[in-house]
Amino acid sequence: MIEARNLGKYFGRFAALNNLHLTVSDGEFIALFGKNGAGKTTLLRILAGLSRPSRGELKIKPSRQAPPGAVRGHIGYLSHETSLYMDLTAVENLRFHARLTDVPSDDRALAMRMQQVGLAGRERDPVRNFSRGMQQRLAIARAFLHNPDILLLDEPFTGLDSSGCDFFKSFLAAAHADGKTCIMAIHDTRLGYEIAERLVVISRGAVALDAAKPSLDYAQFREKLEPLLA
Amino acid sequence: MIEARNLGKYFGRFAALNNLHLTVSDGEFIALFGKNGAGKTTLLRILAGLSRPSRGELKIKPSRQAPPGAVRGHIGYLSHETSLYMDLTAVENLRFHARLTDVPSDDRALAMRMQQVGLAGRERDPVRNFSRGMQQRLAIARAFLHNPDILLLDEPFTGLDSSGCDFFKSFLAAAHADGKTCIMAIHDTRLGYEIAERLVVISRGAVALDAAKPSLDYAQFREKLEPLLA
Amino acid sequence: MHKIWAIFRKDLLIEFRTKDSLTAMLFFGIVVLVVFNFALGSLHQAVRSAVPGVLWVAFAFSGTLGLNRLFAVEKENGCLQGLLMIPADRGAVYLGKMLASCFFMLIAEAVLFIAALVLFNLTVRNEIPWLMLVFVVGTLGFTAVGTLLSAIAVNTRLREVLLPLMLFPVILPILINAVEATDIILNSADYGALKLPLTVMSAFTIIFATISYLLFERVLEE
Amino acid sequence: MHKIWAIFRKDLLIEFRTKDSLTAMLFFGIVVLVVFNFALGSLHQAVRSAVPGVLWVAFAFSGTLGLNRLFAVEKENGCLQGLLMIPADRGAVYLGKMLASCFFMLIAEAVLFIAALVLFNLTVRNEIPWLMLVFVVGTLGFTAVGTLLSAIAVNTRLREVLLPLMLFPVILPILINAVEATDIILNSADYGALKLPLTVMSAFTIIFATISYLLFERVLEE
Amino acid sequence: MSGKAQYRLDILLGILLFAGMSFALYMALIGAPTERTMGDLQRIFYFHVPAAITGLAAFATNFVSSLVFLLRKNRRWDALALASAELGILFFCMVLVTGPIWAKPVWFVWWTWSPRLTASFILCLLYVAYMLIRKSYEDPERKASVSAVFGVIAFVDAPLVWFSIRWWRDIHPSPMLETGGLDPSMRPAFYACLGAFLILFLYLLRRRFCLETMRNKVDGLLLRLDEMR
Ligand code: HEM
Ligand SMILES: Nc1ncnc2c1ncn2[C@@H]1O[C@H](COP(=O)(O)OP(=O)(O)OP(=O)(O)O)[C@@H](O)[C@H]1O
Ligand SMILES: Nc1ncnc2c1ncn2[C@@H]1O[C@H](COP(=O)(O)OP(=O)(O)OP(=O)(O)O)[C@@H](O)[C@H]1O
Ligand SMILES: [Mg+2]
Ligand SMILES: [Mg+2]
Repeated sequence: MIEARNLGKYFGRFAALNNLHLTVSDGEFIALFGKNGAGKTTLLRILAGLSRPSRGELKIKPSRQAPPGAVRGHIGYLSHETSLYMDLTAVENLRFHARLTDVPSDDRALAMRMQQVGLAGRERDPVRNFSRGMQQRLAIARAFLHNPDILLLDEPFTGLDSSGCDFFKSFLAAAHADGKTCIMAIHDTRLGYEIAERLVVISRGAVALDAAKPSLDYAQFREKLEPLLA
Repeated sequence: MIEARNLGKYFGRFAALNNLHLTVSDGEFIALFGKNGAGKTTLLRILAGLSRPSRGELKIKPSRQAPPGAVRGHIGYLSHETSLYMDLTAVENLRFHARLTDVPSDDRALAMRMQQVGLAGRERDPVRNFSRGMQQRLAIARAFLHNPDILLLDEPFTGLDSSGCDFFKSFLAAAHADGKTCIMAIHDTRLGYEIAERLVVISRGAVALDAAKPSLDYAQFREKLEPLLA
Repeated sequence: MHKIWAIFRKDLLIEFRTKDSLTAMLFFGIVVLVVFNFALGSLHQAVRSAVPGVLWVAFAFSGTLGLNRLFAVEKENGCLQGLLMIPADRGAVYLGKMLASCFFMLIAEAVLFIAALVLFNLTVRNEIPWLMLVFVVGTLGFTAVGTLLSAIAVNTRLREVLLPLMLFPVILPILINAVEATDIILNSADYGALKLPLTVMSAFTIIFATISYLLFERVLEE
Repeated sequence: MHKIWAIFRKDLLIEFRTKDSLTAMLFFGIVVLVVFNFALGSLHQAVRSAVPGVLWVAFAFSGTLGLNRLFAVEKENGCLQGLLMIPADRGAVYLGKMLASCFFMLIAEAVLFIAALVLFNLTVRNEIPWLMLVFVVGTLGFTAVGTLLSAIAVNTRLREVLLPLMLFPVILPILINAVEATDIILNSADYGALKLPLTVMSAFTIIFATISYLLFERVLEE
Repeated sequence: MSGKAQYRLDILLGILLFAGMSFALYMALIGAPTERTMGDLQRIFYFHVPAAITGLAAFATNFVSSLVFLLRKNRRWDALALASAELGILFFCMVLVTGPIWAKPVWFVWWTWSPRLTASFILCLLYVAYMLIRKSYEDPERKASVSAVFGVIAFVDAPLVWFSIRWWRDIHPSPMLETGGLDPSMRPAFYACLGAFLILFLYLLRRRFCLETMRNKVDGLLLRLDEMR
């Protein structure tokens, strides 16, 4: 369960988040919408524990029982940046992350991951030579290698081609079916509506709309969304 | 007019482009599709004159008469990277680029540009503090500040929110109506089909499909595209 | 424990691929040595007494460069943020990074020391184990606090300037004692006198390492 | 012409914001001076004759750092690629960058020179215009070829190492003559003897600048 | 403390400071006997040494408040740390100015790299670095915790300044206060000056601390204003 109460994040005098409330139960799939600069990334970074809120309270309880402090191992965060070492090969990047998160790091397991994100055959290429979409694919493999309970996704479809998108959609569906919690910032309204089951719109650092999908059909949602994005 | 004949680009033994032919007349609007790693970015970089083809021939004639060597001033290239100086403010970045391309660099003209891309009021913020979408907006303003004849666009919609997308679509439509040549790499099939008038698919570094939009409806196009992206 | 090891191995691997830090460290270190050699070339009797100082200046220089590099690598694609999310004490990141920088620095020191032997026409034999001891303790102290300060510096705009600006004053007690100890070994061979500088160095190293280990987490959170 | 100026002003503005390069240049330069001061502290008579060499080593060090910085800025977001697309001779980029690095280096040199006066207990008065002449010519030569080589280095993985590795050997003729000229000014005051080193320096500078200007375009294309 | 009590305390401290300073000046410049070999030059002593001691006290204050900040996370301690670091630099600058003025006629050089002098210089540098860190972080929370970490580390170096003098031979004289070498006739003037410097330190510390907390308050209020809009 994630419970954020009264979150505020200030950069100097600029409030990127402002009195934000959000409660997420286990297994929910949330799409975060909001215009550029609304505060989505800031929120996700705080949820990931990478940034400390200037104000307010944040509680995260993973579904499985975890020793205190190991909460981090239950969170997977895919950010704007890929977190990949450019001078290591693809498989070396994965192996490193596997070691750090205590999951099998043998070649076979990693080759399977590479295969899964459609990079089979490029295992031994340094990441520096990858095209943008290939880097994003690898970043996805890395971020969720350790099978986390909570998936934080910041515009995960960036740079993916259509087969990549298809793969990733099915990946998310599987994760959701598996009872994982997903929070995903996304700009593509249609896609976000299609995938998620709860729709949250951030505007000026606060939650401006928070609705379950069944309560709104797509046309209604667009209508409500429009003024919030203008 | 752009004429690329038999282009090849090799990185070591890896062929990113391989025998690629492409002729573009003035005023055409081309959408480049292709899976991750197909060679779209490599092609655009060569067209922009930033990378030299390993093989083949490339001729670019701008529509207006230009002194030789000034061809570059007629090309605008929006790449994966933003080409923005992180430590300068938004307006300083624009002013610098305006000076280099001999367009008016007074505050009023630049403020208008900022307004156009929806960044009014953030003129004096250093780019480092911008969110991803805001950086992309500024990158767009910068890349086409000098009103080029040929627009090369590499996934230009990345990170834009829906109002940003709308703005940019109308920007492209206006440019097209104005007789500019546009070549745009894009993954969103529907969006690319909607905007462009000629559809080119790159596969393994060569043109695998090259069709005018009127000759194919969307369903047909998807059908043809599918095997090329798999 | 194996996480510390994983971080260390990763840095080694990157270095093996790019040869970046080590070349930089050696280059600047050797420049310092050569320049001194030029400057002191004509004054033979003075050389031997200047060597310890020169040596440690070269070490400190190249060490600072190495530390900067080792954290710059983490900054490139937001890799540090990936590291911060691992399910372990963040102290493991500290220890891994410290181990790596210590390792690089010791390699650089070995090469620089040999270069100094050649350049300044010195011969050593029995002194070697003592020198190794001093080098290791000094390097541990240097990297113990250096790793923490790099982590502070890497998050600022002034990154590459701030590190030496913070590190050199802080590290001075260790550096001075290291020079003193090296001087004793090379020039007086009165190993009994080593006790004081070695004790001071070790004390500082332990204090710095403890403080840094405890405070590392504080420095990285945003 | 105004494009050169625009590039120059942009670099100045960034520097004004971050104070990055100049602080780094001054810091490393002063470290070199202080270290020498330590090493030479006890040998008073020798100091004055060593000063020109020490001074130019400090200049070269800090200049290399400055050049590295000035091109690292362009690399961050692919800014260099933006610069390469401007509708003008790419030589303008070369000249703008060269002007900027020359400017930073001259400022650093002025400060370092004053620091050297204090540290080495020197006094100068009539020598100043002559020194300025030598500094300016030497710096022009240094940056003329340095800018080209930075542009080469910035596209490689070994960036920060490659630059000094290429630059120092190439720049040696200018450096040696600059030291010579400075030595004449500070220690013999026989201004007639200045002609030879100054001529050599100017000749090298002109040759380097011409070649670099012409080759710059080739270096930047991939 | 209420605002009024604060104000009274300030006034009281101000008066105390004025009286103390006047007395100390009188004692140092007129009251104390003239030294035999150095003459009036020796009177620098009454400024040089108290400034050094007060500076160290300021750095110690910085250390303690940094430590408490790390434990308690209360921004007031950060303000205190900042105030004391600035004052420490100020007082050490006094040492670094009076020292050379004294050194030129006595040792015939402005500066040498003796351990004591080097250590004083380095200590000053450490806190300049501390200020630089504060300048290069924008986020106030991070600024506070990072600089507190550095404050702790910096003070680990401070003992070196005091003890360096015992470990190496030094041109700089031993602290005669500890060895009891100070002539009894000079003691009253010395203690008067030391007292005056300490009061000055406390006074400035209070003012700077208040200024900083007020700044924090104003920032908070401005934020609230923004929120209400
Ligand atoms: C923590 C820093 C310092 C402390 C605690 C300190 C303390 C003292 C004390 C206690 C004395 C009186 C000793 C005596 O008269 O026998 C003294 C004298 C003196 N100090 Fe310092 N000092 C410090 C830094 C400096 C610095 C930076 C200089 C700079 C040059 C300096 C220059 C002198 C000189 C010239 C004398 C007089 C020496 C003499 O009597 O021959 N001191 N200092
Ligand atoms: N380090 C920073 N310093 C100052 N302001 C910042 C900083 N980081 C973010 N901001 C500001 O906070 C606001 C929110 O940024 P954030 O990155 O969370 O937006 P976002 O919703 O992710 O936008 P996008 O859709 O463009 O990615 C923006 O206005 C941005 O300018
Ligand atoms: N500098 C390089 N060195 C080696 N290989 C490279 C280099 N740059 C690109 N490549 C390879 O060339 C191929 C084409 O890359 P390119 O960036 O053109 O793909 P793309 O079509 O733009 O893909 P995406 O949709 O992911 O952006 C990729 O397989 C990539 O690995
Ligand atoms: Mg974002
Ligand atoms: Mg691409």
